[in-house]
Amino acid sequence: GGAKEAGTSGGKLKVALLLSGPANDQGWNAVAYAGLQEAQQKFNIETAYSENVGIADGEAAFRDYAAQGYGLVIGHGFQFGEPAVRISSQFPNTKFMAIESNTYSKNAASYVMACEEAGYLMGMLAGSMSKSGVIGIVGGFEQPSIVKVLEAYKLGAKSVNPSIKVLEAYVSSFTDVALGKEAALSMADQGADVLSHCANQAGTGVIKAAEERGLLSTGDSYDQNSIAPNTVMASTIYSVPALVLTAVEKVLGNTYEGGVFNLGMKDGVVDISGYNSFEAKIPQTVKDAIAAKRNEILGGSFKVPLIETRSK
Amino acid sequence: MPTLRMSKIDKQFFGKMANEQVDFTLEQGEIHALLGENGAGKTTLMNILYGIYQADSGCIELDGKPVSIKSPKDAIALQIGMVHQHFTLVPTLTVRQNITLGLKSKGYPFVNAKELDRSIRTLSERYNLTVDPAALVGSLSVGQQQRVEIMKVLYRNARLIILDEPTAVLTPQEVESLFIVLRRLREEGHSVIIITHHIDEVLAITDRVTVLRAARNAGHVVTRETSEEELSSLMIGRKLQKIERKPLPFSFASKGLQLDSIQSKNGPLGPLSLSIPAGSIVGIAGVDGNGQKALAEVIMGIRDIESGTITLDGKPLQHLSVKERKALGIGYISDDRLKDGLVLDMDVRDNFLLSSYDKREYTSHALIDTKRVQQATEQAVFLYAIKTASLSTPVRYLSGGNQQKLIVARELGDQPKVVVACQPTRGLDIGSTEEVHSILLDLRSQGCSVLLISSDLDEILTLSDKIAVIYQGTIMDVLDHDKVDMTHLGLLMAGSKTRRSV
Amino acid sequence: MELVVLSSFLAATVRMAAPIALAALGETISEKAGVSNIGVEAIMLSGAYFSFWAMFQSGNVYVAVFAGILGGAGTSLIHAFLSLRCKADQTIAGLALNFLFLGLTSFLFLMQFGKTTTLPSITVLKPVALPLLSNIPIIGEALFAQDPFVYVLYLMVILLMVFFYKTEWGVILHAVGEAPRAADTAGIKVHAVRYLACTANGVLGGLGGAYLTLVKLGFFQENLTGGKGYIALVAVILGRRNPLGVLIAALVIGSAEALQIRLQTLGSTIPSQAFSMLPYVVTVLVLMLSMGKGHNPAALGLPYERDKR
Amino acid sequence: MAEVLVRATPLMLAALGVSVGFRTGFLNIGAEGQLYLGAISITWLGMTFPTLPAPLMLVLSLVLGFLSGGLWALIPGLLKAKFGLSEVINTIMLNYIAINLVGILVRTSLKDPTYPYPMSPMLPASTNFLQLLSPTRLHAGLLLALVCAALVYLLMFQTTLGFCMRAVGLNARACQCSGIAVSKYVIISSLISGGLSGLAGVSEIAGLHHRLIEGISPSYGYLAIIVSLLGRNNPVGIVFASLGIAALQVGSMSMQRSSGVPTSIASIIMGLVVIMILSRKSLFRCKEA
Ligand SMILES: Nc1ncnc2c1ncn2[C@@H]1O[C@H](COP(=O)(O)OP(=O)(O)OP(=O)(O)O)[C@@H](O)[C@H]1O
Ligand SMILES: Nc1ncnc2c1ncn2[C@@H]1O[C@H](COP(=O)(O)OP(=O)(O)OP(=O)(O)O)[C@@H](O)[C@H]1O
Ligand SMILES: [Mg+2]
Ligand SMILES: [Mg+2]
Repeated sequence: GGAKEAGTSGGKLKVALLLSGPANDQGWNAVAYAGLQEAQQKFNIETAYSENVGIADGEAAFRDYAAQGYGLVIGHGFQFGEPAVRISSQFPNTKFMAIESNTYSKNAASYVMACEEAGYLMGMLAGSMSKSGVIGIVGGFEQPSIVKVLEAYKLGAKSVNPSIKVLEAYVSSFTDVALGKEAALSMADQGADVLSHCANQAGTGVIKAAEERGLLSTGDSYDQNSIAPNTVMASTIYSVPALVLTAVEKVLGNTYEGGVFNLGMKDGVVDISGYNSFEAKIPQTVKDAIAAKRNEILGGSFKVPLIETRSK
Repeated sequence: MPTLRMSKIDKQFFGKMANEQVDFTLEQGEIHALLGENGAGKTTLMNILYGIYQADSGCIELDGKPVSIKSPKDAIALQIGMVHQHFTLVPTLTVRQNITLGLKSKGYPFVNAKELDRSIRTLSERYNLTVDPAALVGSLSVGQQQRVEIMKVLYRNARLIILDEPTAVLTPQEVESLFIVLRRLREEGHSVIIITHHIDEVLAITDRVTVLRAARNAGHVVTRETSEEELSSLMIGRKLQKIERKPLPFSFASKGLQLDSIQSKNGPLGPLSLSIPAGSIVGIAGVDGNGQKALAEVIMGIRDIESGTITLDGKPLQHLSVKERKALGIGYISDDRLKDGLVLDMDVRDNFLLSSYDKREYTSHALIDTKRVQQATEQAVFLYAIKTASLSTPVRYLSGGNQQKLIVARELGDQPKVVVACQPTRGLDIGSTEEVHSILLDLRSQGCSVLLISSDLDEILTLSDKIAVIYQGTIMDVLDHDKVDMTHLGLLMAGSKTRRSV
Repeated sequence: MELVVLSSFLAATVRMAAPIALAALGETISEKAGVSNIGVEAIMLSGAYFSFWAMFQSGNVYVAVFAGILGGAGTSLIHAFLSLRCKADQTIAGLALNFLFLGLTSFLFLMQFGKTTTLPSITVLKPVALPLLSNIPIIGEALFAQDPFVYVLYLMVILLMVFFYKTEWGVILHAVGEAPRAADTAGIKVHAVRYLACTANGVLGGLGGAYLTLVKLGFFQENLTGGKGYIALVAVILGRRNPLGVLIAALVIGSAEALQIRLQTLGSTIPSQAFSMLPYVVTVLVLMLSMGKGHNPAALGLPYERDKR
Repeated sequence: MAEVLVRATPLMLAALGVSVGFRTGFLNIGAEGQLYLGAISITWLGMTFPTLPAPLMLVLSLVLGFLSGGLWALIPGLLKAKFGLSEVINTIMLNYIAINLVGILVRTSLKDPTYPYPMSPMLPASTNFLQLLSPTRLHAGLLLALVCAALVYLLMFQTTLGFCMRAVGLNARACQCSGIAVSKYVIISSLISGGLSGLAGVSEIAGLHHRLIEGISPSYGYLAIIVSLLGRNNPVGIVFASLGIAALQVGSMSMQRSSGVPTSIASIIMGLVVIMILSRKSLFRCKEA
């Protein structure tokens, strides 16, 4: 049990973040961590976070933070949805949030990012830039939040080049960089000349492989151009900061409520990065097509299909 | 000035004195016997000399100079060599590799096998110790391994040689040739300490004798001036009775154990037939390594057979498991107590239980009746005079002789119908040997069939009703106790069937 | 085209196998001496972290390799100290090290490089094609157009074969692992030999770890070995503690890994886990096919105490 | 505090299993995999027969969990007993295979069809263990573990079966000579060893997660080896060792939450404490000798 009294301490809102991996994983968790930092600066709140919180520990972590008087506890990943809901009834004064889940209660909400929207655009970019007609993408685990990106990527690529061949592999790891790299290399061996990923740490191996072979690549989660400036053309951007900011704002304004919220490009949560050094190397027509599609998505006239199980 | 003087040596283990104020001196060029009952502290004293143990107090002088021996390496540097009671060989290495282990020979670190083999052969010819340098030590019989141990010491130019019960595992012929080696060494100026439980050997080869009893000095005599009686009373504090094997006045109805054309599976035995009637002891005489152990293992079911039958009272045994055979009342004393007989890290009680764990008297509904086991063990320890700190002492810490007595107590204590005894008194002191012998004779008079395998020919001749000679896995002949002609026996053991006079 | 695929498959096999083989060779030496260290994972992590750190600071490959070796050896010596001096259970000591170094390397990395979203990275070693050898069709490219570490691996296998089977040192190592008492009574310093063997284990394991950062990835990340240390243990047993055998075992495991990735990219809707478990299934199958009792050193994992009987 | 007990539960069960194996000379590094097999079995049971009454469900889930963990361990057990294959390799390999198997199952036959995520549906309430100290997560799995500890103690030290298993672990050759069928006991031991780890998996699902999902075991199987050896392969020792290790883990995690130290500290402390115990224990032993 513990203090049921929660919310603010000394007037300051306390926000905690649970991460399933390390905070410096160059991907999924890193952006969430960055979001927390940003919220802290912007709102004058107190923050804390836990790394490497496994399924077995999720509930204990939620409980711990709630009992310590945290007003908002965020679980960054679908697996946190269940425990958040379970704990939420015991701590009615604390708000809970799970990202990419689909369960909710009175004071626990689920925020889902429409990552597929950015994935689709990356597919268009990769498909347009491929000379060989073969591109590849490496996924981390085969789970909906990843599958939806890969599927959209395939659709995006096909939309610009219907005959393109998209190689895909799930390495069953977000951390095995070597495996990610090897998967990318094997795609390169099969003729792929643009290599993409949606695999956190393991994905950095994909970028490194592309760099080593002198191929092109796209990044994921944040602008990954800095990893390999001459290789990464553009990256998907999942603006967890925006998500966190939204939630914190709602808690402060006492408007936080349970439910499943889908946030995408038009909410400023999902986007793609700029082209950095590739600005000049990518044909204007390609950039225009992508920008046009992005506008359609923003305007709601095009909806990227949400496919959460792997298709052939 | 003696070449070695150990004075006032104290050593205790777990609060129990193994050596207490022990003095020991050795003259240059003598063969010196160290005698004592099992557990008297002989091995401990020698291990201190060889640097395996450190004495709690006392000092060691070599040629008048005090020395500190912190490890076997120090001992080897001081030209001390030791052949241990339990071999210290690497079974997965060859004879050559064992003999030259850790030495820097020509071409070091690379091994020049040919050169080493040659020098080993030279040495083995000089002392008449035949070994095959390329053989794997693990595949050798115990006797052959002993030879390797001695070669190891000689190869290192030891001038002070300790032999801890070297004859326990040798055949009479081998003992004889070992003695030739020892005399040769003495002539060359080496000094030898030999531990043995055979008083006849002491009288035959040594110059002086030191006796230990219960961790202390018990006497010091010159061999020429002593007698068997004096030595045995110094050792065990009483006179030894000579065991007599009397013919039984009656015969038994039971047929006993029969082996018929046994052929062991890809092994050294067969075809072999042998009968051990109830109420008799059949001794197996033979040169070590002729399938004696295989014979024992085949009877026990530890080794598989290809063909043939084994029957007890007419009932076939060959398809039964080891456990079923033991349940029928077959007791087994293996010649390798450390590997085959005991679980060293279990205590005395558990080891006693090892072959009777499922007997009804010790169990109820799969649960062990701890009290009964405790009682039975206590009784056995008392009856067989096993020296142990407590029943919950791991048997690892018992002296070799006491370990053996524990096995005897376990295997023979429960009125067996058949006893397969492999080297049952190996390493036992004279007192205990006498006890085991009388136990075997008692069993015989109760109608037990006893198969006695021993490299100690005297033991076989004293105890056996019939003596079967084994050679290369087959029985050459079976001789009656009172019709044994030693020359003939020797010839049979060497594989010759030519009959001379009977 | 077909041949190119085969050749690149072989090359990937060698790349996958190299770190495992290096660490497994080290563990082989250690186990031959009777010390079983299941902390290979810790040794590799330490080698990976310290070589990366040194490379980042100095930019000099030799310094980096040296640092990796030191890191690995240091780790292994902790294990040696615990198991030889303290007579601790070698399995627990190894497992404890795995936990310790998983945390320690990640902690040091965090302290050193802070929490950044930019990845601190170094340039990786480039493959060097050996003249002539690399021109052999198919295997030339795969085996002899590799990075220097792979050549070190080949060299180590040859050296260890000579060391184990042609020198007195090999006999000593064998004796110490098989019958330490026999070795001791023959005047060999059992503990000294074991410490040396553990050091060698650390050196090779450290190299295996350094391979991951200096050759394969060019950066460090928490838990970057991801279980390779355990796989190295498997290669040791599968290879029967024979250097050539260990190399072959590592190659078999490596090829299964390279194969499963290639199978996945062919595209099918079978869950990817079905492919991911391929290397492990292959290992079990290979073990079953290569049946026959593998002989463990008799004193493996047992502390040696001279005055214990 | 309750959280310590929650965490100690699977550690205790798996470590008991590990200890039974170790005592018999069956070096079971595969508790992790066997735990997952137990978890799979109760999930399958709950999904296939959702209407069974709770008492029956309890009995069936324990039996099935024990059997599936046990059979998983029996594979390396048989391979060792019959063909002398290294159980160390095989159990490690089976860990990876089991983890992947869970991955496949939660995406295929055990997947919740109404839910895109790779997890099984919520299991019927009849599979749930009793909650002990609501609102804490403490559940009857702890009692199960304690009962198992007592049973293992009885088994190993009071029964002939346990006697034979211990003897086989210490000197197989002597056992063979004494008529103890070595391979039989290795096989039995692997079955019991895996079975107890399987129960750990059942307990995690029935007591905590109530559905199958990847990653329910944060290395419990490997930690169990440490627990078992620290507890000197003795059930009483294991109970205390598992509480100690669990306290260490829970403590360092909540330390992270309250004072913000990185999690890596948890595994550093974990490693250091074990190393310190190892070196202290030996100092103590040196004095004793
Ligand atoms: N390392 C040890 N640890 C504990 N006790 C020991 C150790 N070595 C010897 N002892 C004990 O010291 C005593 C003397 O043993 P030792 O081996 O010297 O006897 P021994 O005279 O050689 O007997 P045996 O004729 O049976 O070989 C025994 O009680 C034995 O149990
Ligand atoms: N399975 C086997 N296959 C081939 N040869 C064997 C086998 N078992 C034993 N031998 C060999 O047959 C001979 C007899 O072996 P065994 O060990 O039974 O003799 P032993 O006289 O009892 O030896 P010891 O009395 O010294 O123990 C030995 O030279 C041994 O190496
Ligand atoms: Mg002795
Ligand atoms: Mg014999």
